[in-house]
Amino acid sequence: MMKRFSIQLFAIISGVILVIASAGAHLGIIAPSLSAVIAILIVPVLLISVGLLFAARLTDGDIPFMGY
Amino acid sequence: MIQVFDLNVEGRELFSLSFGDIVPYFSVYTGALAAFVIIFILIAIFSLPERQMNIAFGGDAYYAKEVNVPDMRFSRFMAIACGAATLGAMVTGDIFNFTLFAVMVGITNIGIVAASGNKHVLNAAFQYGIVAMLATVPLFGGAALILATTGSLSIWVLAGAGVVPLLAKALLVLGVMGEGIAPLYIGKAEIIRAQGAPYVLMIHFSSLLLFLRVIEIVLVI
Amino acid sequence: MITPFHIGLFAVSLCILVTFLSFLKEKDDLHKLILTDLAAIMALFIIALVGTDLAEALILPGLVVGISKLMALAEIYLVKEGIQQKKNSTVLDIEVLDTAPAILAAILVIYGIILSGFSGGAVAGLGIIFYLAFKKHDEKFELIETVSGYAWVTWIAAFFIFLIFPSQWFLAVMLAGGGILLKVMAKFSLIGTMRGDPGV
Amino acid sequence: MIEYILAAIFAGLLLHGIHRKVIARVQGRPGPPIWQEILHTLKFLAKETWIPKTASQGVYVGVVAISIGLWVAAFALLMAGESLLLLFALYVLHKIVEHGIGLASGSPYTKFGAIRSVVSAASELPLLSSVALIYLITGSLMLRDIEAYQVINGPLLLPALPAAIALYMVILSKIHYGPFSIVEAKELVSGYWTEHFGVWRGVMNAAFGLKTFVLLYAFVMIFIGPVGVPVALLLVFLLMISLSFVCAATPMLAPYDSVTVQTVTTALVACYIIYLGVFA
Repeated sequence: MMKRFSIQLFAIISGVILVIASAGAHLGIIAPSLSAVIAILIVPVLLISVGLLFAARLTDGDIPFMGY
Repeated sequence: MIQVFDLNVEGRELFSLSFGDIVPYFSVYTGALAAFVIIFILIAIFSLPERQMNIAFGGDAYYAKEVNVPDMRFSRFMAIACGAATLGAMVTGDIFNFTLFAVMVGITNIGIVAASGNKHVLNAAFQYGIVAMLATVPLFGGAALILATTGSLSIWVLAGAGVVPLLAKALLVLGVMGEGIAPLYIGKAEIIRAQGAPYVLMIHFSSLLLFLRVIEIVLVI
Repeated sequence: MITPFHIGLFAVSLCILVTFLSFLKEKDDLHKLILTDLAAIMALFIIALVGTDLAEALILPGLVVGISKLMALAEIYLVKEGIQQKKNSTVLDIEVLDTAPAILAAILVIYGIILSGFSGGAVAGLGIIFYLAFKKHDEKFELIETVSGYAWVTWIAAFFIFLIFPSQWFLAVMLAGGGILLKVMAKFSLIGTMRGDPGV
Repeated sequence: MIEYILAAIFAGLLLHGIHRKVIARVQGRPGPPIWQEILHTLKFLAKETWIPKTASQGVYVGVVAISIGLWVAAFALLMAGESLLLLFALYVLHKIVEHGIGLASGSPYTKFGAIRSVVSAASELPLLSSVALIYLITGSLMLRDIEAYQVINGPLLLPALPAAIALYMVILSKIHYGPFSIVEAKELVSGYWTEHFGVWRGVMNAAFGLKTFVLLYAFVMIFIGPVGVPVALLLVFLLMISLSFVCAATPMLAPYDSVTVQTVTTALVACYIIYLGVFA
């Protein structure tokens, strides 16, 4: 059960991690390659959770299984 | 002496472990491939198989095929084994080990579809298996030719020396294409009737990754 | 310069050509299956031609994967063609077969354990073949497989001891000897169970 | 990193919109506005989202995540000037994404799309031959080395013209509404992504926008050389328009014709490579 709250949490955490990673790479704190790896792993999480957040108005954050 | 990573083919060295002259190594290239394989092994472990929709001929009716649990378990085991064999092929630094892993991928590919009781699928798997069996000849032949002409099978040692005959490289590529099922999909698409997305997907996945690794090997040695 | 290697390579290429041509001609699935074994053997021939210690070490894994693939294919062929008829097994019914095997088997197994190692396993295995082949009883494949698996693990563990703690070589030798004894025995005893049980 | 990725997704989606607009204008239709694909993506994100009961859940969701991860990786690789071989690998792995999306849902339409995607595996081979040709000319597969080579010796476009044509074919075979896009032909509804809707569709739209941008930008990087970002973006734009003209003017090929054309291209480039290797 993915409720709206946990989706918000996912979206915010992944967004913050990504921003920190990019900022760190720009400031020279984090190696650019590490920043790239973080981006590869976290961007899907961010996009999917942001998308689900958009859609949460309709389903209250649930991903129900529907079918035949 | 030229090293693998002086060749500017596959990126920086991430890791290498020396066992005598056989050196398993991760470059950016093989490391990325190995990481991808691990992701797919996880998907094969945790994902439930799809339930295929079938259309009843002569009407509008359709139904979902039932998933037989013991068969599903067998397919899953084989898919995981296939992933492990692919991972081995990505990591190994020895050409003969690579060919062995390729053959293992071939065996597990047959295993994945063998669990399906469907006659068409079994027929396709059988024909595919025969091609895969024949492909061991160019695979082992290529490795043996490399051993005979250079006296070594280590990618690390052979890298950049340019002593491997073109014939051996061609045989390796031919063998991998025979072991991978993907080219045969075109002729034998019935294999898609077998149960389960993660498992049949694994067949395709392993053959593509073997192909990617053999290109790296052929460019490096 | 023509070396023996080149002559051999030429001969093998000729054989491979024959094998592949035979595939073009052959239409029957069973015949194709048998021909694939020929192809796999040809692959091993090319490796064998190299004729070094390394090549010798490569033949065994090559053979193993070849055979396992052949077995998988054969299994698929059986299912595909529906060849799984039930047949009652018949065993010779003579008085001496009931009494002698147990004694012979006991002697052989004890002698095998004394010998230990590979040859000991062979002798003890022979004893178990006698027992299983002539005594009517249920097959216990699972038991044999389990024993065989543990034996293999012991063997591998012994090698690790050799590599990591060379000072404990005696323990490793004993473990490896015991492991290989059990392993060979289990493998041999499988032959004794081959008497055409239903489903084969 | 993230700001570049989002900008690239935006640019890629805009390129898709321009693509549709140009096709429409060539065919004498008004066409959608050029930001249509961006709106499309946002619209899909706000739609109701669920997972079909017949689907293999892990694959169904995982493959969407993999598709975006894959092209983010390709984008990061372009920025770092890493190996061209790895870009080729990621491009080939995109085939897994198509195949996985097609197989995941259990629907026959997507399954046909997946099988067609495998049939058109021949579309990867032109890229391999162009990679080989570039390696032969520059002696390195690192994108930064290729750029350095072009700074000294001028753009690779002319010396490696067959490779450029092959890569152009590769991009053409991945673009929507193209002559080779048999995997999403309309007789299969939407091809392999018929059953992905809502958020999944939106995220995949974003991934495919990123894919278009990465492929076009890679073309400019490999064959024109380092020209600075504004000029490179202009060249990407021009390249996209030329692709749109091709897409507008050609009908979609039948699956086997499509595979034949791609295989013949590969064979021609391979012949050129052998010619270079032997005579040059």
